[in-house]
Amino acid sequence: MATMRLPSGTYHQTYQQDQAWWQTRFVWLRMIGLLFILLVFIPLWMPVLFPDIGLYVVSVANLIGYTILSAMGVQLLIGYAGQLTLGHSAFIAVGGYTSAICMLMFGIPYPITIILAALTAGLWSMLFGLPSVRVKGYYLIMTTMAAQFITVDFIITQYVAQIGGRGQAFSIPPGTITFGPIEIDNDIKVYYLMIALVIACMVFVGNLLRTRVGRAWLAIRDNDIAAEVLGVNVVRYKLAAYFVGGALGGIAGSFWITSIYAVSPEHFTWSWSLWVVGVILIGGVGSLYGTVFGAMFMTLVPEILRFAVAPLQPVFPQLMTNFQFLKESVFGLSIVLFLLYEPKGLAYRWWQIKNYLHLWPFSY
Amino acid sequence: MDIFLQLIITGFMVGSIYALVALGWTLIYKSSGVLNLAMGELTLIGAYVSYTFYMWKIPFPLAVVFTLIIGVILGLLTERIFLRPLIGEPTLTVIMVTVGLSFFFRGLIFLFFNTDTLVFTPPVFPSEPVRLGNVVIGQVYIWSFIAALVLLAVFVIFFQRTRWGLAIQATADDEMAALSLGVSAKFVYAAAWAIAFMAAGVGGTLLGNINGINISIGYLGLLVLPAVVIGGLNSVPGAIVGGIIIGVLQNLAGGYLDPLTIAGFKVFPGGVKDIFPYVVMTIMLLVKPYGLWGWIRIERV
Amino acid sequence: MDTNGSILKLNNIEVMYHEVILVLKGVSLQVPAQSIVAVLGANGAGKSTTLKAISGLLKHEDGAVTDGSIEFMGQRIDRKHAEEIARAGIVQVIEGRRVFEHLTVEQNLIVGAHLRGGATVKPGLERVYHYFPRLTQIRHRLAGFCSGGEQQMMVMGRALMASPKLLLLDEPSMGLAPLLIKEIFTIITQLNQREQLPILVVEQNAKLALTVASYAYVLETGRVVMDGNADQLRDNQDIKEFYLGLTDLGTRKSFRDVKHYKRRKRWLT
Amino acid sequence: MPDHDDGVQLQVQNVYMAFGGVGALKGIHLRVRQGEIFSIIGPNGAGKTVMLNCISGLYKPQRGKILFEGKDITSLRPYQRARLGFSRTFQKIELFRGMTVLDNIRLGRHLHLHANLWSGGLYFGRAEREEIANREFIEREIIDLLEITHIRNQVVGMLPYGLQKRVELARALALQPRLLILDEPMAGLTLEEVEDMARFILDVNEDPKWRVTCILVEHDMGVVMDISHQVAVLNFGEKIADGKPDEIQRDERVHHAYLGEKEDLYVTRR
Repeated sequence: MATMRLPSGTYHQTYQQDQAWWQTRFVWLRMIGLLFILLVFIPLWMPVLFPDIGLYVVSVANLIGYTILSAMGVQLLIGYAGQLTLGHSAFIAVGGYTSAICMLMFGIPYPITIILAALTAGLWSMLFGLPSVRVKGYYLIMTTMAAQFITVDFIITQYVAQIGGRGQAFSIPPGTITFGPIEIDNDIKVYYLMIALVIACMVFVGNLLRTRVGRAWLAIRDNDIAAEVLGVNVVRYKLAAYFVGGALGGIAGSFWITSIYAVSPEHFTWSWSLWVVGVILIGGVGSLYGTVFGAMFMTLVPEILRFAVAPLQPVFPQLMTNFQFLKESVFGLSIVLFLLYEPKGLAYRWWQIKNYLHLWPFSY
Repeated sequence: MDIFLQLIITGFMVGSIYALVALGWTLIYKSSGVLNLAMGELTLIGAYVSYTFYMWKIPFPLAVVFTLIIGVILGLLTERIFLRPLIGEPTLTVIMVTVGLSFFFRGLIFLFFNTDTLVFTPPVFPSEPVRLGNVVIGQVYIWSFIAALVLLAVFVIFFQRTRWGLAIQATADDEMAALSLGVSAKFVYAAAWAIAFMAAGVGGTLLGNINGINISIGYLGLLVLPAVVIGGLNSVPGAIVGGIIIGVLQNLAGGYLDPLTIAGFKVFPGGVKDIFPYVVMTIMLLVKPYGLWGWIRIERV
Repeated sequence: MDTNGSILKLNNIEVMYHEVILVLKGVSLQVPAQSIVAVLGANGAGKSTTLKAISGLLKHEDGAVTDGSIEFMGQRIDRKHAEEIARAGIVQVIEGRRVFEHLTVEQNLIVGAHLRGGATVKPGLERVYHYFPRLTQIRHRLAGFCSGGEQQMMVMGRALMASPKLLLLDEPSMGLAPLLIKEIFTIITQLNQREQLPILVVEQNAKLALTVASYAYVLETGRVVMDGNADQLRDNQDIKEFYLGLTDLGTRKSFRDVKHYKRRKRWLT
Repeated sequence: MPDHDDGVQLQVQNVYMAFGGVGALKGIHLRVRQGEIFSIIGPNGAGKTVMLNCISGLYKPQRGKILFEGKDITSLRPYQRARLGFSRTFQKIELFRGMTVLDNIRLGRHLHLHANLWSGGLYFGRAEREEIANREFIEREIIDLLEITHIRNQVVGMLPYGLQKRVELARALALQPRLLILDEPMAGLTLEEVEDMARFILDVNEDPKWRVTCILVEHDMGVVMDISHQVAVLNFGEKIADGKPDEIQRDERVHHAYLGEKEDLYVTRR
């Protein structure tokens, strides 16, 4: 994406200023405002001001956060390193199970299990990244799909999920997940955890992208031959991308177990893998903001659909029973239409609007 | 030994149906480069459509013909409405559109038919099995096998002999050169989708006769992917051989590995049958990155 | 040049790629009936683009004719699709010997007759094998396994199968051995003389092109900078210098001397 | 050629390469001396680009050896050769089209930076200092030298062809190479751009700060004959001549192999 034009009157005297993230005071103010909304308004004031829907909003925000975390690794792999993947749920699952097993069986504190989950998922992802050394494009899609089916539908379902001995469910008793002295037992605490993780991951990935590691990924994505000639060890950086992508998935999985009572393979289906790819496509491939926009779109549309259908229920009683199918088909259609009419994603549109407002009212 | 033979033969026959669906898939990929993840749903549609016709007391052969016709119409519509505007978009976008389509189709199907298993009643094929020595084969399998073979033959002749068959292959080889000779790429894409819908429709109908119609037929689309990859994405004979290989291997895995207990230790508690094609495919790709007969792209700079 | 009796006329056309990059900045040229016309110029001067604008293949590469018009036998064709233009009788042999690798030689030729229907296949094949006897021996070989010269013959034969009224040839000599180039150009002359087939040929090899063509245009960065009868051009001083390299090196300024000042001289603009 | 080894930087020994049975290179020997401009010429399809790809490691020759400063590098991957100081441009521009000019050049600096997953992710501190020092180097040494100051923040894909060629050279130079491989740098340029390009090549070749050895494949005989120290002529995968530019211009076999007549040597010129 092209660089944003600076407002006139702003000059840079050092390269440090020129390479900084928030380049004007206005941007600073805006970011602080955003942080206020995220940290104070939504979790603390919303439930008080709007008791009816406040907590619901927080729980939807948590779902959005989970989607962002899930999609971030996919964004890194597809959007930045150019490695198509349709099996990311596998690594989210590895993260979730690692966290759960470490806490329940070894009594390791939750914050540490997040790190362990990231490492395990990262390494597991690297294992399935190995074929990328030899195969490209569509064949790579197939091996990532294999990662999904082999990991979730076979290893986890048949072996890992049996450890607890109670069928496939791996229940997490209340009070298991603690962050130091704080027990994470309600949506608002989950929300704060979510915000912390999302910001940490975004800053980490954003930073990586402006150093040589990130540029090497972009180079591999755009033109791997030229990248190799410039001295980029393509194999190593591809595997590094798989590691970081998988680790982000692991963090997502580790986070998600705070919101559910039992971990089971059904939480990490192939549909979720496809879903997160949809998130980055709709948000915008190769844009961190795009991941956020996409996650909001993909979470809010089904929620809105649910509200839209509710008033019709007395008239068509069978509608609610079939709602799942209706939702699925409307949702599928909306993805298709979105990609047909907005193929560059929401982030691109956002960038256009921003540039427009930036120059308004003198658009020259 | 008898069990082994039994498994091989059944696998071969089911595999021929996979081959049929894989062929439709390959065709779309070959001519327009679209990786179609909605193939399972196309198969489902075919199965439900022919079931509906059959339930309207239309004779089975005629019901199949009608299914083919509906397949052509749906194929043309799908290509025209959803895929054609995407020519020139990044491959991932196109793949995701097919994913969206698969959600859309699946949702619609279950909205109309619900998720219960439907069975062709009265059964189309006699349930009395045929005995070959000690091997027992249901007549459904034999007829399905024959039907699949006939259709495969028709497709192969179409590609080798007819004007449009050649044109489709030419477009797959070099779209620009084909265009320069007046071959309409749009028509080729539309034809590919129509044929894919037809192949999937017949495949779905046959599978529906074997096990009844439910969502499991939709998973066929996922089974077909390893089949075409093993054959090499853009090879017609590859799709056929790949389909049969997957059918046989899957049956063997189901028969011998699912579950497998060695010395009281459960090596495979179950579920091998479903993922086996993917394991084979991954190993295969590591050895031969372009499948058995896939085209190897030479990178030129 | 005589404007009547031309079957193809390009009037001051402009071509843009991706709606931003202007590649042709006003190109006019004409092809008289039954003649061979050559377009000369450097890499990237816009020769291939001109051919693609005529045959309609431009649209396929996200390019468009944004100004001017192209007329073929009195009809505007610049808005038409490649398929319609091919049906009208303009067939382009695109650069780089793009054969259908996974089809046999004969199947390649049959695809060429796609628009003309089954009845023309047999006489068409006979005609092609008459001009390119070498193809007869390899008719059942896969096109991908043929040599460069055979592939060039194949793509030209394939175009003939479409019974063209105007043949567009893009760099037929590229990458071929000198002997083969001679053979190909002899056949080009034969096709023109025996079948009265008009041919528009794009070539980097100016000398070769000027021996077979009767008229030629010189393209430089998207403009026609010179045109004339082939023998006139062969004697032209600038053509000699820039395309035939006939001046002796002593009088030409060396690129070493350019080094520390910028020469602003432009020729012919 | 007298056979002495002094100053030989790159040696190609009996390299053989075939694609699907068709020989593209049939036993080529080349010797490139430190600090010279070495041109490879020949008709299309003679194997020039294949030769360059073998030298830069994109293809591995089926027979023969390639030595760089006495060390056998035949089986090194391209990125390993980049560490030795190889850098190249491509016949069809292979830039990262969606990135800015600055980012393209930054990529050329990959080997001179050291951030890893961890320090890069944290950024502040080491990685930031490194990035800023790097930016200074690029601005001072590369952007200034190649006169592309005005376009440094533009997206490469939108630039005119001639400037893209220049950015590709900039990216190759950012590597601070010791051996620069240029595949048709003049193709498609206007005369003025050709002059600029020739000037830049001479600059990096002669300036004591750079002293880069250049291997050049080019069709523009004027440029080749004017700026090269050595010229090798390939024809159908075989080397038919090798020598100083004026020797090549007198060589009967070169004239013969190209088309048969003396003046035809310049047919390929622009």
